[in-house]
Parts: sequence; C-alpha cells; structure tokens
Amino acid sequence: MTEALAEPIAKLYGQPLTELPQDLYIPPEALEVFLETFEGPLDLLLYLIRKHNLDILDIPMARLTRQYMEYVEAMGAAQLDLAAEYLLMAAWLTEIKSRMLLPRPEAAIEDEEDPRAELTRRLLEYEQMKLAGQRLDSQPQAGRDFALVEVWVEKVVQERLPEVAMDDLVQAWKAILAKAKVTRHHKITREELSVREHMTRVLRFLQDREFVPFDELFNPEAGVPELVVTFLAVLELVKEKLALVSQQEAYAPIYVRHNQVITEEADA
Amino acid sequence: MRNLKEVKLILETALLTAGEPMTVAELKKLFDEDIAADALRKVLEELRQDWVGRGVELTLVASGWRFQARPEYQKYLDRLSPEKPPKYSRAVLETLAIIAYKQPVTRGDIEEIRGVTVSSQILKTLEERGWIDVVGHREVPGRPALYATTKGFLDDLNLRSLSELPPLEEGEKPLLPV
Amino acid sequence: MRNLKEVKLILETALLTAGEPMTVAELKKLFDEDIAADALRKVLEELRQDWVGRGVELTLVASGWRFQARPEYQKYLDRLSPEKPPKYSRAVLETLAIIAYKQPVTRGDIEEIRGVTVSSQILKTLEERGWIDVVGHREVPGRPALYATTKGFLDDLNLRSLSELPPLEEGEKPLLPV
Repeated sequence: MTEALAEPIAKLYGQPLTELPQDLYIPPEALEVFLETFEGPLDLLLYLIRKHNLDILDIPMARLTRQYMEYVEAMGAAQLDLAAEYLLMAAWLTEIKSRMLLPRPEAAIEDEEDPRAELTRRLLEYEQMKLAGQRLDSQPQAGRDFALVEVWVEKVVQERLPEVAMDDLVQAWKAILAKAKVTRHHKITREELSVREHMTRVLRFLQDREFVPFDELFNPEAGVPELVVTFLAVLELVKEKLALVSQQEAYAPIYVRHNQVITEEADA
Repeated sequence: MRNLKEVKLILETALLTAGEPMTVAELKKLFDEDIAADALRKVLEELRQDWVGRGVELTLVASGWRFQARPEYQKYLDRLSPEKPPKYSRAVLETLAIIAYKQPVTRGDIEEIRGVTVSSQILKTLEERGWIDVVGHREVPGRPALYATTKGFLDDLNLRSLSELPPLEEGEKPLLPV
Repeated sequence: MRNLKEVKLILETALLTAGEPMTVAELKKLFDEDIAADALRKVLEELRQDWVGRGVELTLVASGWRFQARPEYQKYLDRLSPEKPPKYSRAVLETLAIIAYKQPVTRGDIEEIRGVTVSSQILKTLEERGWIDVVGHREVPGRPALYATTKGFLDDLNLRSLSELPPLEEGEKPLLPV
C-alpha cells in the first residue's frame, strides 16, 4: 500500500491528488481525502516517518495543535472521534518533544527511558499489523482465488421410520395406568402374555379356514408348557367369544373355527 | 489451439466447482478462444467416459451438464448425516402398548383403556408400519376388528416372542397417588 | 475387509459431495466396519496423489480434508461469474490481522493498536463472513467481548492452523534516527 501512495491517491475537486503532506499539517481543502487515505494518526505518522524520513522532533507542534483544534470544530460531530484521535496524537508528540528538549542531569538520563520509546513501540506494533493485514489479503482466498468443489448429491427423501424401544412401550403403559388412576386390578404377567400371544396365533391360524381340527393347533414338539398355553389360549378365545369349538358327538373330532356369523360366510 | 487435455481439465474443474448444471453455451465462456459447441460436446463425452466406474458421474440433465453422486453411493453418504429418527406420538405408543399386552383387542377395548377415542390414523400408522394387523372380528354388533401385533413387530423390537416384553405389574409403584 | 479401491472411491465421492472439509473421524463414519484412522489417512494420501496434475486438488485445511480447485484455474472460472467477493477495506484487514495475530482481543485492544476507534460495522463484516467470533468476555468493567478467528477463516485462507499464518514483519528501516 505504501507504494500505491506514489500514484494519484484520490480526486479532489476533479483534480488528481498526488501530493501527500510532508508533515502532520493537513491542507484544509484536502481534509476529507486525507481522512480517507489514512487509517488514523498512527498511520499518518508512520507514513511520514517512512516516506519522508521525518524526525518527529522536527514537527512544529504548536501550529499543528492549533490547526487540529480548528478541524475539530469544523468537522462537528461527524468525524469527531477521528479528530480527537489526531488531537491526542499531537498532544502526545508535544509531550515527547518537551521532555526531549528539557535538560536533565546525566544520572537521570541513564535511568529514564527515552520518551520516544513508547511511541516507537506503538508505531512498530501498528506497522506489523498493517503489513500483516496486507499479507492476509494477498493470501489465496476461497471463493476469490480458488473455487471449492461442489458436486451435486440427490437428496433422496428416504423416510425414516420412528424407532420404538421396549422401554417406550413400558413408559406408554405406565402413562395409561397413571391416567386411568387404576381402580380395577389388571395383572399382566409373563404367563398371561404368552396366553394372549397364542390367542393371536390361533386366530391367525383360523383366519383363512372354515374348520380347523383341534389337534392341528398344537405342535407336540414344542413342549408341555407350550401345549398348555395353547390350550389356555383356545379356552380364552372361547370365553371371549372369539372362537367356537364344536364336536358332533362324543369322541368325534373337535373342530375350532372363527366365531363368524354364517351370513358373512355365505356372502364370501 | 489449446490442447485437448487442457480443455478437458478446465471443463472438469469448472463442472466440479459449479454447484449447478452448466450448458455447453456457458461452458464455452471458459475459453477465450472460440471452441465449437460440437467439439466441446465431444470432450464432455470423453470426460463422461473417464468418470465411469467412479462414485461420481457426469450426466446431462435438463438444464445442462453436471457431476453428481451415483445413487449406489447414497447409502454411504447417508451415514455422514444421521438425522434423528422421528418419534411416535404418545397416543401411538400407548395404542401399541395396549395391543401388544392385551391382544387381540378391538378399537373399543383400546379406547376403554386409554379413556379417549382412538383415531383411525393411529391404527393406520401402526398397520402401515407392519406392526399390527387384524386377526379377526369380535362377534358383537358392528363386528369390530381385532388387532394383534405381528411377527414384524417382534423382529423390529428384537424380541423372540411377546413373553419377552417386560412384565407389567401394576401397583408396584403407583405413578399417581391412588 | 473392504478392498482398498472401494474405500478410495467412497472417500472420493464423500469428499467431492461434502461441500465442506471433513475430518478423518467424520470420514470413518462412511464405513460400517471399523477402519483405523491411520489406514484412512494412507488412503487419503493416495487419493491426493491421484489428483496431482488435475484442476482440482485434495488438501488438508483446519477443519479437515477437502477438494478445491487449483488457483491456476481461477482465471477460467472467473469468466463464468464476473462477480468477485468484496474487497475489504484497510480498516477491516488491519482489524482482522490484529484479531488473527493477537487473539483473543477486545475491541479496546484493537483500538489501542490501530490508534483509532473500531466501528461495529468492521467487526460485523468479519463476523458475517464467519471469520471471527466472540469466544468469551474479559472480566473487567463492561465485560468486553473477546474476539478470535474461526476455523472457517483458516479454511478460507487454505491454512491448517494459526501457526501457518505468514510471519509478522516490520518495515525495513528503523523508525527512529539512530
């Protein structure tokens, strides 16, 4: 950016402005351009020192301060902050200058820091950051200096089905009970559940057939408990009037069927 | 004339970074010299061939050429952004619990236990999921359907039989002061 | 064990379609079997080699691996869309540099270094770009926000970590007459 300042930096009243100040004095007609060109008093000071080898001690502080005061008034509220920054800088420089000019005893000079040290530190730090900003800007940047790859993917709207865990069912059941403030006594145990499971199985078995021989409902290889549960299931189905059991005469085959009204069968 | 390989690399780079389909007319703008549309199409065809057998393919869709992932790779890509699975409503879960524990039951039974009406939508949801079905009808007026859980329900919940459902013994810990 | 070629194709497809950098840990999720991170890195390195000499390259940035076009191809791509991302003012760039090199910093710290007030607009510009964010507050009166750069900033500048930022430099001449 420093090199760029050698070229016309701005247009002022239609005229290219190439001349930048040789010191901290701002030509009144260039005030606006000036404020836009420099990032602030540190930037300006840095520029002057770098470009014109300006010794900060050579600056006519009294005149400068007076000028800045006038600008503060002229600019009003718009750039008040910035004007104040320039003013602060002028005051600081004046202080440094006065301390440098005051004679002091040899011993004191040894101990005391150069009054310019703090200003130098700040100028150096600012310069580092200013250069770093330029370096960052010249770093290859995504979207500006290189493009990112973006291959199209068909977003298949694959519907995800809700998942249910056993615990969800338990919780749901508990919620039902809580709501009902249970007065009746349901006791659902493993045994009863397996009976109900077999009720479902038997009903499914009966579904497509008219009459099922009783013994076909049983799987002898399943073991005694299973046989008992199946038997209980059939009894329960009969009790709940979900199935009918019939026998023509003693020792004749027993048939089980869906408790369906005959008329529907006729329709089917 | 720019060599063919370079043209292909530029086309490939442009198409991989475009993010949307590009027409041949647009792709022509990549080059300051004039390349015939037909020549470009030939290179695009070659490029398409180059990508055969990869996870991404070059295709011509209505609005132009674009690279896109092959559907076979979708299942891998899906693993990267596992959406949270949706949850069934409390009404659905309660209905399912009642059918599981008290089957076979009619809608009336469920309503009696839940104390509220059960919408057809709830039963439809569970039927479509393949978790319940109608195993018969109760022979009372209206012949209401009897619902029971299916084998698919047991499979999906990783159960071998209904008896593996946790036993529910009421009154153990009353949730509400009775 | 899945064969290496298939692993490479799946990785390539995922990275081409991801739209953002992916870590090795994320890429592992592509496979249902467990693939060691080191093994994946080896395949990624191979994949990177495969793309050498193309217009697109596989790179490792702060947030992970990604495919990006080589800067040499930008001149062609620029012909397709003449709009460029905004150029940042010196004020924005200086503020960004201070946050990048001195983080975490408060607005007051930035003002101290720049010697001028820092407008909210400057910070907002950088926040909206996703390059800086607030990482905490300094426990002093007013609890000013502490700003730091984000991973996205490193990604956009093609960097893996802050240590890859260009080193700080000073002007060549000493500031004070010696």
